[in-house]
Amino acid sequence: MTELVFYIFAFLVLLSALLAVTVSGLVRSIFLFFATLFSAAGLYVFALADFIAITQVIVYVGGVLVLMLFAFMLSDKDVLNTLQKMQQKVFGMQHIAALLVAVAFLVVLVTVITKTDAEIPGWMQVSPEKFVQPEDNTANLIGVQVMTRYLLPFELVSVFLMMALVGAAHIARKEPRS
Amino acid sequence: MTLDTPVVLTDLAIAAAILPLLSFLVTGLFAKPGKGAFLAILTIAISFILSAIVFSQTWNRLDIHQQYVWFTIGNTSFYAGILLNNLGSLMLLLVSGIALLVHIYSTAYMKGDAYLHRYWAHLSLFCFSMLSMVIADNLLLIYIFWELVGFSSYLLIGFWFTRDAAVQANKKAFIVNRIGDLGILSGLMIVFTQFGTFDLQQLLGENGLIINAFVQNGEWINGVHTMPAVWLTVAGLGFVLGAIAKSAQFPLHVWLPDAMEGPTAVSSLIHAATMVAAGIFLLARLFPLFNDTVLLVIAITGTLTALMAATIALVQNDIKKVLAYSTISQLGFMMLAIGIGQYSAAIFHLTTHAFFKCLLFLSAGAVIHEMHHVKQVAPVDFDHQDIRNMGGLRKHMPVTFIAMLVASLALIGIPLTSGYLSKDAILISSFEWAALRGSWSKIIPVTALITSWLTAFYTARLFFKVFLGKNRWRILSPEGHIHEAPPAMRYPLVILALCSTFLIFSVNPLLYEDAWLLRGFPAVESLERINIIHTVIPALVNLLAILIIYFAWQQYARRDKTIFTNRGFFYDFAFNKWYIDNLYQAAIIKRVLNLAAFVRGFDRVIVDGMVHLLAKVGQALATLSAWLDTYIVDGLVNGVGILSKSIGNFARNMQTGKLQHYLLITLFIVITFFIVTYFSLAI
Amino acid sequence: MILSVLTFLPLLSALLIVLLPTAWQQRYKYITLLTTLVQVIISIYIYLNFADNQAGVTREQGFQFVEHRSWIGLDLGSLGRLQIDYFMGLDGLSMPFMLLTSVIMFVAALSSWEITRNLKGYFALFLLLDTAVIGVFGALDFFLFYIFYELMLLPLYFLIGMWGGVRREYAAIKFFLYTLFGSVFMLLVMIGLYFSVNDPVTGNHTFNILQMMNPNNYTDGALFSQIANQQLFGIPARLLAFIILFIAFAIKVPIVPLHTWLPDAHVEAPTPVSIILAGILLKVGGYGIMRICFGIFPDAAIHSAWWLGLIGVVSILYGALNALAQTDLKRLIAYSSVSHMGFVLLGVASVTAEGASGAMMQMVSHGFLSAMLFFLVGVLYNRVHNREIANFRGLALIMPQYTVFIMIAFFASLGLPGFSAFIAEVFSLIGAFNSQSINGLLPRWMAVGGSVGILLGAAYFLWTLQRMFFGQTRLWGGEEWRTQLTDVSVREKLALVPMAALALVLGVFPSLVFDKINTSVLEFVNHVLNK
Amino acid sequence: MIPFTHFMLVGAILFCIGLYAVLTKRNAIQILIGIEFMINAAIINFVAAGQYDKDRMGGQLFALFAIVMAAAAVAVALAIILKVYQHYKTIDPDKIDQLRN
Repeated sequence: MTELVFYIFAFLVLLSALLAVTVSGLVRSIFLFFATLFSAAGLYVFALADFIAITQVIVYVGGVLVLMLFAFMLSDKDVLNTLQKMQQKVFGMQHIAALLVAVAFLVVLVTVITKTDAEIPGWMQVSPEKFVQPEDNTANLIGVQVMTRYLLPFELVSVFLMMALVGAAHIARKEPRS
Repeated sequence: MTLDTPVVLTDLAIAAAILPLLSFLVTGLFAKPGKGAFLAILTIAISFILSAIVFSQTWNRLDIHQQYVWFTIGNTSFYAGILLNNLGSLMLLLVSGIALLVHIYSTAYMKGDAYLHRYWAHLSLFCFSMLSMVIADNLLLIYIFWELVGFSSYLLIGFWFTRDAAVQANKKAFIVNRIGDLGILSGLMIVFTQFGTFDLQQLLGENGLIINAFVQNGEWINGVHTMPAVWLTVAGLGFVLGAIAKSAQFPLHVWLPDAMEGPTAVSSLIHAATMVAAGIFLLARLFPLFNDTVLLVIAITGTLTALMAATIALVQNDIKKVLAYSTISQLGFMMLAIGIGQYSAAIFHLTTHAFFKCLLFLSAGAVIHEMHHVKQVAPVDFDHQDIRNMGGLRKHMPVTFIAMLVASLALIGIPLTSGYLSKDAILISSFEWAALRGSWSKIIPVTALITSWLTAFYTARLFFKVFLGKNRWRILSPEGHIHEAPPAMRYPLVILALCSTFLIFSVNPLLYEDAWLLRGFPAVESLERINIIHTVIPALVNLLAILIIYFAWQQYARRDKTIFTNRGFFYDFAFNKWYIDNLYQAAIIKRVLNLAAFVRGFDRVIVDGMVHLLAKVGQALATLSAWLDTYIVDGLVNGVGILSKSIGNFARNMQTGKLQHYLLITLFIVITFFIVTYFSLAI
Repeated sequence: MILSVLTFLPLLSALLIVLLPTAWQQRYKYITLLTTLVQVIISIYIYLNFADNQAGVTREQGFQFVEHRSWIGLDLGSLGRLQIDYFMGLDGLSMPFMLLTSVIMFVAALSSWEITRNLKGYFALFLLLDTAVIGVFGALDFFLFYIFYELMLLPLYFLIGMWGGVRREYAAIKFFLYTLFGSVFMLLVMIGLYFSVNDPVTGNHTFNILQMMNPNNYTDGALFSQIANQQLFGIPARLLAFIILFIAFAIKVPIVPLHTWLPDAHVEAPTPVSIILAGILLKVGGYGIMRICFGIFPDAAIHSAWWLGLIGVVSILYGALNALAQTDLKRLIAYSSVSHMGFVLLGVASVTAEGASGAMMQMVSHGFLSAMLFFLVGVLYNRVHNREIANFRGLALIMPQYTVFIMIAFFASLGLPGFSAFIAEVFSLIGAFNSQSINGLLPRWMAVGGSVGILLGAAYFLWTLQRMFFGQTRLWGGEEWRTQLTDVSVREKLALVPMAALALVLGVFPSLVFDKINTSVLEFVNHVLNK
Repeated sequence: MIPFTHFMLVGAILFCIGLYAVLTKRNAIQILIGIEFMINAAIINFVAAGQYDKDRMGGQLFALFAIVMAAAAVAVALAIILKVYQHYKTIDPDKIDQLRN
């Protein structure tokens, strides 16, 4: 029964992603994007990564999406209009080429994935006891690891995040009219 | 060295002919405007003296023939030379004599003209051409000078070149004469082909080639060459055509009346006395060449022309036109004389006619001269040559009046004048000629007879209208005064008047056969003398002529109104010159011009069109082959180039500066790489 | 040697002009004038030293001022030796043209004063043309002849195409294509002849024109051998070759219906080029017909004489009628050229001494007269840049001397006795008429028909004279023209007087020409008639 | 338990959808969305693989880092997009081709 829910989520991810790239209208595509991220968070739960799923919802849905919406909703009206009016050509040469490349890429990936199916990496099978179990407290585990093994990357990411946000704010700052 | 040695005589004759050329060259090249009279008169005077000497030494003596090689073509040499026989030396004297008088007359008549030097030069050129023609010893030379005479006449008719009528007239004269020249040229070609020479003496002399040639079985044989006999006739007709054109005979007479646009002195010299006589002269020269057919043609042409011109002269009002038509008519008489084989009579009439017609014209010139002065002071413009505007000039111009009287009587052919002698010679001969032939041939002498009466009438009309009756010009120009002509004009009139009497031609004023001139030429066709004709005809002619003159005097001198109306078919027909000009205009000139226009169009559209079509076809073929070359032949070559170029383009197009392109291509390569690796691994 | 000097002197001058700096371009015309003057002097020397008792035409011994050197002697192994000679010489048929060319070139140089653009190119091409024309008349080797013949085209094309009138490109290309069309086929015949003829001395094939005239020099069974009588496309090969060569030269003459390049070329060409075209180029055609066509293929010439005569008569009448209808003075004169050159053909086709002499005389005479006529048109055109007959009237009043010259030219052209054209036309016609009796080639009516051309000639010239020169002065351009239309200048007189004088002198003393050419003409006639 | 392969398949498809969006979209924001899809596809794989490593929790942690950095990237990207718009008055990357020529 739980598997069925996974496939529903998987289906939702793919459907909303597809719609997000095909629908016209930026706002709609952003909300479909949100649906995709939300569904993906559901998928994480089935990978026993509840903390990541929460983070996904908070950072992406709560952060990125809002940032996106706010980014142009707070901008000039004509920016919005321009963004809204963007029309897509459906049957351009480039679309077909892109579609072909995307499909070919998918075929490549699927081929690779199905090939590796038979022999899952050895380290996955070495010790099933080291697998994360549904009853484990992943937040605890992550917290321990962040504070110990991944402390430096964590700090770096923090600094990086701050730099990025400050930089973004700086770039987006309106030029003083001179 | 005496004067009668042939060499001296020919030299003198050459000098007589060349001197005017000298005058022409000097005057033409160097003379200042208005000058040249002295030299021209001097040269023509010397020419006249030399001619007189030559004439006195050659008349009725052996022919003198002197020639030099002119040029050689193939094995034939062409000579230039002089033939002095009775005909030649007579003409030489006649031409130079009359020319001298006209020259003198011109000094007064042309006085004040701005282009006088041109006049003298052209007049000298004419004298040179005419004098040379009459003494030339071969047909080629005669032809050359014949054309030059036409050319100088062209120049002189168009002397007042600013007048449209004058330049129309001289063009017409030259072109009509050219038609005749074609005839002569054809004759020349035939004679040369048959006999291989142009030399008159070889051809026509005693035992000449022409005389020895004969016609047998329709072939014309001269011992060396043969030719179908029809060419003999054609040759004769060719020369006749030339004579017809030059002597203004029907149907080529149209140029002469128009030629009256030239100065009157010129008209008198060229278009009355000498040049138009050239045709008669030529026929007389070539008389032995003509066969019966040709002679009949000549006779008929002459008669027809005489009648036609006389009828037209009846109704013309321009004093010079009347005289012009009378000239045509008289030339017709001369042609008639030649046609009936009496070329001696023709030459006789030519000589007498030269004097009295010249006199008529010069008198008319004097009248026109005075009338022109009258016109200049007149308040209204009028035609000073129109006889309807003249009248009563007898009292004002007595000398001219008498001169004109003599000339008119000579023209009519009243006894004691020269015209009586020569005209009787022709009339009587024609009756005698007709007597030998069928009854139809009587038409010719009878027509001639009628014509001579018509002559009497129009001459009388002209004379009375000009000199008698009322002074009609007074009405037009109350201020005008008419004087006697100046001396330079008067004396030539007097001399010519004397020459128009019987005195210098015959001791017997009534019998033409006693004329010395007539006896200078052999009678070619001896006619049986019918005595009764010799008395009846002159009597008949003169009696009736006098009656006609009286009638004309009644009509034109005594009252102002005549019984004649300017209406009716015959009047219109004559007044419009038998509609011949109109006919030519419609039937020939227009046709030729239309043909020319058509040919021009043909040339443009068809001939050039063909060329353009060819060019178009060539162009199309070239385009086709260029296409083939570009796409098929070069295609192979270019294929390689195009390939590399398109690869280059392809590579170049990748560098679009568009991120998505780059990405796409990158992925494309990644995938390709993967596939290749995958399959190579799979294998 | 003197012939080579005469031929290549202009080439040297052309080189000189090319090398001189452009800053000196005002002196180019003096160089050209001097060159042509030297040429005239040399030509007069040649004329005076020309022995008139030597026939030439078929035998090398009869030629004078001969230069015969081996030029291209390539050994082709089994094919024998390629024998191309530098073979120049003069006989009665070519000598008059030398003199004519020199005089006309001199006159053309004098009238080149009107050229103002690109003087270097113009005078270089002009002198190149000079060399080519002289070379054509002197060459006795077919190959050499052909080279000079083609060399004429090039400068003419540029001279018309670059210095011409409004439609000059059209005219130039038309002229070029027309002439090239003829000469390309001529090349084929020339090569065919080369392979048919053997030099009896060396045994090689040869381009020697004189040896081509001798039927004994043909290889047995060769294409153009008279004895073998080969056929090409069902036509006797010799007849075909004759026709081809005839067309090539006839285009130059030109004959109807291959004449349409002439009016266009003349109208568009600058005056000096018109003079050269009419004065010399047309004669190249006539000369070629006599020397090459009749000389090498006398049998075919006899065979087609009737047609040639007919073409001549048609050209005479057609040209004259066309001239009558023209409204442009230059076009009128161009068509009169067609008419006058018809007499040449008629005279040559008669194959009589009179006819051939008349034709020669006509070419010389027409050379001077047409040059004079075109020069005169040029004088008028330079003044007001207009040539429409209808636009002028009464010119005699404002340009009396010009009128005198034009009257001389017109009357001389229409065959007034005393001028050369008269003698020429009369003897062409007499020859044509005589032909029936002597050799039975031409019927008599042709001569009579041709003589009508003289009448039409009088008509169109006199009509023009009347319309343009007589009457009260009325000009299309009004007062402005009246001031521009000045009478002839001294330089123009310098060019006109010699031509008028020559036409007159030759008319009065035709023996000046006839004596020099007579032996050759007789030899020519006998050769063609195979006597 | 959901097989690892199924996660990977979902990730692969999502990645290709994102790829397609990146390649075709004329709108920079949509391209950004495409990039986010691809990042998410990667995160799905990280997370799926992370359940086999309880000791270090590498998969989940790197997923966490990726999410954070993606957020930072979006922030910067949006800022750049706005700036570009101000400059060029368009956000079509095809028209912003000053690199070309």
